[in-house]
Amino acid sequence: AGGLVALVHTQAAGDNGPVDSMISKLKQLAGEQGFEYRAVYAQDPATYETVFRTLGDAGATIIVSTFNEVAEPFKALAPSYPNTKWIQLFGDPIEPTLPNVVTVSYDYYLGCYLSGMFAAKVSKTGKIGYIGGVSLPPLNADFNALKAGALAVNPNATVTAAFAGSFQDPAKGQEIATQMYNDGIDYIQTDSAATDGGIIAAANEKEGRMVSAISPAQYKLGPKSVIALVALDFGQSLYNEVTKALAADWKGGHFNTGLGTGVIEFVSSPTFAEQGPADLSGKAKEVWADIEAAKKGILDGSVKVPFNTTL
Amino acid sequence: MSNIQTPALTCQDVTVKYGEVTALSGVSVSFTPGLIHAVVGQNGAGKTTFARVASGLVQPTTGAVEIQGREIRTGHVNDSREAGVELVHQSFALPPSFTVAEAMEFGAPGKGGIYSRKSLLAKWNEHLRSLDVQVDISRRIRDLPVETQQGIEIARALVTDARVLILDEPTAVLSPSGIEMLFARVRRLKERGVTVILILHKIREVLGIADTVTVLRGGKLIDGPISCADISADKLAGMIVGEAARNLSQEDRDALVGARAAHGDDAANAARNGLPPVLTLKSVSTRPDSEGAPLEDVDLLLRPGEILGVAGVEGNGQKTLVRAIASLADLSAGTVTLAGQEVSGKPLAARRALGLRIIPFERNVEGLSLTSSLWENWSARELLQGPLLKIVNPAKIREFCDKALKNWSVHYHSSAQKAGSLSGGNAQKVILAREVDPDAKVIIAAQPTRGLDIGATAFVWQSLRAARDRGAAILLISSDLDELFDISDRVVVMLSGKVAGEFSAPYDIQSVGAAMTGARADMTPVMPAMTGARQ
Amino acid sequence: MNDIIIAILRSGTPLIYVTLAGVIAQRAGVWNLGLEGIMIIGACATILGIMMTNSFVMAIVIAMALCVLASVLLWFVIEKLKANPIIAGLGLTGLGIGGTALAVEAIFGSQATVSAPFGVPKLGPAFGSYGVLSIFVVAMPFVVFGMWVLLRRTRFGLQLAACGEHPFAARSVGANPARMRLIALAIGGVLCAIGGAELAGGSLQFFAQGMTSGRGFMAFAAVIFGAAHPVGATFAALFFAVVGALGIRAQLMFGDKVPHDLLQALPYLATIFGVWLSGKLRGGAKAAGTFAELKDQ
Amino acid sequence: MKDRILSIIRSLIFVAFALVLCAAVFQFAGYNAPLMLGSIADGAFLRPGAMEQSLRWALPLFITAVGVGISFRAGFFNIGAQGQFYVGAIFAAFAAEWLKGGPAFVVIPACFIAGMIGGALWALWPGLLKLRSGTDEVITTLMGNFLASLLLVYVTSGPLKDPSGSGQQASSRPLDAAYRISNSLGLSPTIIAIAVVVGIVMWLLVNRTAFGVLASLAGRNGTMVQWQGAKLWQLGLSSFIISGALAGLAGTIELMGPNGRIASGFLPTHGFTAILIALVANLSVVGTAVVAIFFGGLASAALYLPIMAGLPAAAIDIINAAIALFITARSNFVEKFLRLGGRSQ
Ligand SMILES: Nc1ncnc2c1ncn2[C@@H]1O[C@H](COP(=O)(O)OP(=O)(O)OP(=O)(O)O)[C@@H](O)[C@H]1O
Ligand SMILES: Nc1ncnc2c1ncn2[C@@H]1O[C@H](COP(=O)(O)OP(=O)(O)OP(=O)(O)O)[C@@H](O)[C@H]1O
Ligand SMILES: [Mg+2]
Ligand SMILES: [Mg+2]
Repeated sequence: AGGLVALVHTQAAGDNGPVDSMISKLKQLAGEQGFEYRAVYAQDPATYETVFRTLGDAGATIIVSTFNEVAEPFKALAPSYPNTKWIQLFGDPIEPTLPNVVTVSYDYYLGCYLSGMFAAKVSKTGKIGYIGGVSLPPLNADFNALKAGALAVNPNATVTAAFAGSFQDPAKGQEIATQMYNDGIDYIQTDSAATDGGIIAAANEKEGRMVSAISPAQYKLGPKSVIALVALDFGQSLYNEVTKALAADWKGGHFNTGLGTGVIEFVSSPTFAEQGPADLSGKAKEVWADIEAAKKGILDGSVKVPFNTTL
Repeated sequence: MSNIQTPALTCQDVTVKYGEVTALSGVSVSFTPGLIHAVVGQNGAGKTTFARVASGLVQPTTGAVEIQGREIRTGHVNDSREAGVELVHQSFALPPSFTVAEAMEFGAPGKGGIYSRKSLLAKWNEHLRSLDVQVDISRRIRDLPVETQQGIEIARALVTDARVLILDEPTAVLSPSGIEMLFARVRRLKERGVTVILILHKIREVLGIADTVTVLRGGKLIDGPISCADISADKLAGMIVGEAARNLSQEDRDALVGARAAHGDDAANAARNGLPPVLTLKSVSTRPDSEGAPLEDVDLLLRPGEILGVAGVEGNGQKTLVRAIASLADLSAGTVTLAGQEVSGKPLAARRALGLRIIPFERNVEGLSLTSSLWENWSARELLQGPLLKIVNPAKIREFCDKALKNWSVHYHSSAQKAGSLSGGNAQKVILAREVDPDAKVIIAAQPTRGLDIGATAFVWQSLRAARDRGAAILLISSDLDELFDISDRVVVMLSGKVAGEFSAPYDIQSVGAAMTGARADMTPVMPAMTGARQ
Repeated sequence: MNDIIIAILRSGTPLIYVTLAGVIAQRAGVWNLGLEGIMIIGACATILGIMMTNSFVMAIVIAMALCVLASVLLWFVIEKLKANPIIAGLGLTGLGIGGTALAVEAIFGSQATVSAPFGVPKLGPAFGSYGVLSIFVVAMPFVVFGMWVLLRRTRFGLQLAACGEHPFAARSVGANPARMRLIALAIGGVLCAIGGAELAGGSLQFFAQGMTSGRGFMAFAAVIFGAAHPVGATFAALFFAVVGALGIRAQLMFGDKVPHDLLQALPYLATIFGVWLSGKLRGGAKAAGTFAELKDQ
Repeated sequence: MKDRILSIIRSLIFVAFALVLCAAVFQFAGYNAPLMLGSIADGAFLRPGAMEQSLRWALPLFITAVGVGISFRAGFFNIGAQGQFYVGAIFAAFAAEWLKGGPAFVVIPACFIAGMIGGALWALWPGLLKLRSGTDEVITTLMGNFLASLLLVYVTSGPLKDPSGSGQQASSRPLDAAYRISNSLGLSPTIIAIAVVVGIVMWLLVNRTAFGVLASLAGRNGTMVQWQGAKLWQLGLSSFIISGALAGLAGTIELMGPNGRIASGFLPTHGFTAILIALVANLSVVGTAVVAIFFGGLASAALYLPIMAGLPAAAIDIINAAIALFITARSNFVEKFLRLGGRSQ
């Protein structure tokens, strides 16, 4: 072991989800394996390359970063720093592959598809909401999948999207969610990092309002409202990839991960099952078998989920 | 004057330094209670500084102030106010957005609790009425004419039971009738036992109202308080101006001390009458706007080589007249012709290119940018005459500026200094240096000597006469009838936006005065008083 | 209808408190661009305070103390060190946002949202659907009224305005502009603390990094929009809350037909329209001319 | 001259004071303060390549800040540099997209013109609103920033979206190498030349043309220049347009230089930093250059610090903020100190 492992996260910490879990897993792994680590927040796409270059110059052994936005700098820099191992979580494969770059693709939208199906089954009104941070392509894809899932179950369902304009504005999230719930929407899929907190707070205000969030850390924010998660365990993924990269026989390439691998999962909340309104938790239990079946269908290819990044 | 009385105000060895500048040096003076005292001196002599020291606004570098025999902490306004000293500022200190009532209230002593708009109106209406200030109390300060603003300042200063009232150049902004009303007010205050200290420039005013006079020059006390009964106008002028007194022409000296100037060079008048007019206003009317009475059907003719005076009670369209000539007011009818060209629709830039020059009413707002350097202020006119992207060389401009300012004997350190740091007289000279150039064909001079000391006033007059003698035409708008009569070749009177009469020398003050008040019977009683300022 | 009123009150209240802080500073002659930073300090301190002391009163007192301290720092830098108020204000904003993040990180070892067991006291079920409103929402109209009285109906308010508009005039009646600004900023600190507390504790009960999300700047815009009048600026802030809510409504109604980015732009467009209109009503370009050169003499 | 040196020394003293203050706070919070101070110096100026990096950030900031200075001089508190910067970059990106395949000597200038027009347009409407109806420019330009960010999101995830891979990037297609004016390090003779030209032209405009003198006079007292015959709207609108065009130019440089594309939310604090620079420099062009280099260094150090000193992102914010808080301070104790006992008032 030894050396410097750096995580460059392009979303702010404090999201109770992916970023926070990556940081804590990195800390944990650093403790286990005894390397030095850095968690660097790169907010601005214009600075990614400089940050990576500085890390390369500082002799980082492993650089982990997230999302497609870092693909260009990775492609540009990896060849110049052959001794550094580059890991891109949630990214498309790089063609042609580079020997010191690993890309890991995620299919979060598949989880959203399942959430849409589930929503259409548990919703009493048939009205489903989606709140994203900013209308970016991956989020648009999530919404489209959610909608497709819901319509697959109930062609009369309505799925409404709104964007808070920020990933860090819980008060806005609460305001949007409140309007949605007042409109009769009773199930909201969140997709907005720290803004999620406000959505859950809005759901907590009346019984029967449901939210599907992203991380188990959010259960405690809404024990009676967070009914499910489209879980995205970035932290575990980071843990796995960095552990592999620390081993001797590591090679560059591309991995698909996602539904079925434990990194992305649509899960129902055990807390909700205990504390949530009885009718809803009962209903959730009742329909879960259908969701499992659909998941199988997706994995074996019999269920096709469209991927569409425009709204 | 008896010696047993404790002085109302005593300054002991007061020195004030602003950085390098010594504004007052070792001034010791004391004022007998219950009298009207005048303080005179040239621009920059330290009069305002003296007033501010007395009222606690300026902390003297050394020295002590006693009020009614009690020494007060210097540099504390509240202490001075409690001791009974109130100051009315030279450029009024009332927040422009305040209503009259608010402007009265904000300076009242004590904490004052919560008021309602009604209670405020009632309270201050009463107070203002008791002081004869006629004003709609719910109007905003910025919308009021200067006379009214001054009335409010004085009324504000009198909300406490002031024992010593200092008025810093109160007459500078007033019309003759306004001055007379002010003096009447001051005399009433004196009767009530208030000690009034008036800072004045005009000798005839000093001798007309004050019991004693104190002269400052260059921050030093020259003499005083001297009883006004014991001093002649000539002597006083000499004391104020000092060495420079010798440079004054007899004509100016007479004018300054209040003697009537000789007029009526008929030959010159006849010669002028043959020349084509350089500025003509033909039945000009303007659209009403927020900035003063609109013009109604004004005809005006200005020939090269003459000074045409415009008299009138302030607020009768003089401002609009200037703005109409400058194209800053919208004409609803009529034409303006300048140097033979009709310019009615043309912007000011085009008019200036034809030789129009303006010394505007508001020296510190319209005339100068106080926070800009002298050379920038000075060069604005010329820069605007060329294309905007013309390459200029500031070093050269500053050189020319220095030369021009020297020519006009402006006292300043460097052309990079801010215009706001000049005294009033020097500031006015900067404007003159800019506006009175060899290419000037028509010079509109609006209140050009307001607030200037006697030396500077004489200087302005000389400059305007010199420009006239060069062949320029000058439109002189002034509220000072003496000034108008002394240097104008003709005088027109404005009333309610119309030209109400035209006069030529020798002027009959009674008929000019009658034209100024016109049909307004309510103003007539003031008439005889308008000449009262003149000895 | 109730729902709409509640929603507007909730989103408008934090903004209004901070706007009032901006109003009082503006009248005293300070362009306070530090509002955002002071507000987030209030938000953070309230939540952490509740977590640590388990008492709302203690928490809000701590928040107010810290916000007043931040305001005084701004005052010191502007008034005593003669710094440019705009830059210093922006600096204070950065200090607030960074400082709260660092404090959370230092205390909890992560920047994740920190939740408090309870927030600002609510009206309670006795008030029906209005029961979810916090006491600060209820207090808001009274505070606005109080500020209006203080600024528009007392001699103190007049002197404060004089300090902003014409410091020399203020000095010449014995008011001390520096001290008045200190008082104004301190009062503003208290108001920002309440605004922050309401944002974090009014209905959310947690603190998240950067959760003020520009509300301090919107408050500043409301001050300008409302011409530094306490009631006018309050309505400007309410206007922002209303157009914000309408923007959401537009997304929910037309999101499938019109691009979301355009719909999200509606509040900003409405604001521009509002300011344009109010400028027109106030007399156009002429009235916009300020007393720029009316400096202390 | 003496005054200028004095004011630079004064700023430096207060910057040092701010840094020491931060260091003390961080030391107290358990970070390594001496390492932090060392890393700032390293990151900004000392480590190899640091000067290049500092300049890379400084030059676009300088260009925007000079523009900001122009409108501030003319008396308009135009805080819309960020929006103008974005719209400039967006216009240039559209131009590049439409002209794709054309010869570089056509495409590059066309992009620059498009970028400057974009920035100018984004300044034009607040300018018109201000000058025609007195609409407060502080609010309109602030709103303009929000609108421009939304527009950037829209174009980078809509019309200009890079379709490569699964199309999940909110950014425009990378520019062809032929159209780039620098590599990704962001410093090239072209960019330096542009900055120098802008610097010289703007310096001339401000200090050596009638426009420069009159615009700043108008900024301080519009009434007075009006009485001198100036058309205020002409001066005002030109300053809005110039400042917008310069911000747009900076946006174009970022697009065609270091970034090679525009991405949603890129350089989100560019405009505010530029305003800061302009104000700290007291709106002088030469001063802006000096201060921009200082802030460029700071930007460069801010990217270096978290890596070398292990400081969290929040700490970087705090350092920047503390510097902003104190950099314009002008307490006269500094002068007193410098004059060593000489009396000053
Ligand atoms: N705040 C200041 N800073 C620097 N110098 C000043 C200041 N105020 C006044 N001075 C200078 O002090 C001197 C006296 O000024 P003061 O205003 O007292 O003159 P004054 O007699 O009232 O003149 P005026 O007749 O023009 O009103 C002048 O040289 C003036 O320039
Ligand atoms: N410090 C200040 N900063 C900015 N503008 C100010 C300030 N003080 C006053 N104003 C301006 O003064 C104007 C009048 O304000 P004021 O509070 O007197 O309004 P009002 O209508 O008289 O209020 P009210 O009905 O409460 O008496 C406002 O429109 C505002 O533009
Ligand atoms: Mg004076
Ligand atoms: Mg009022």
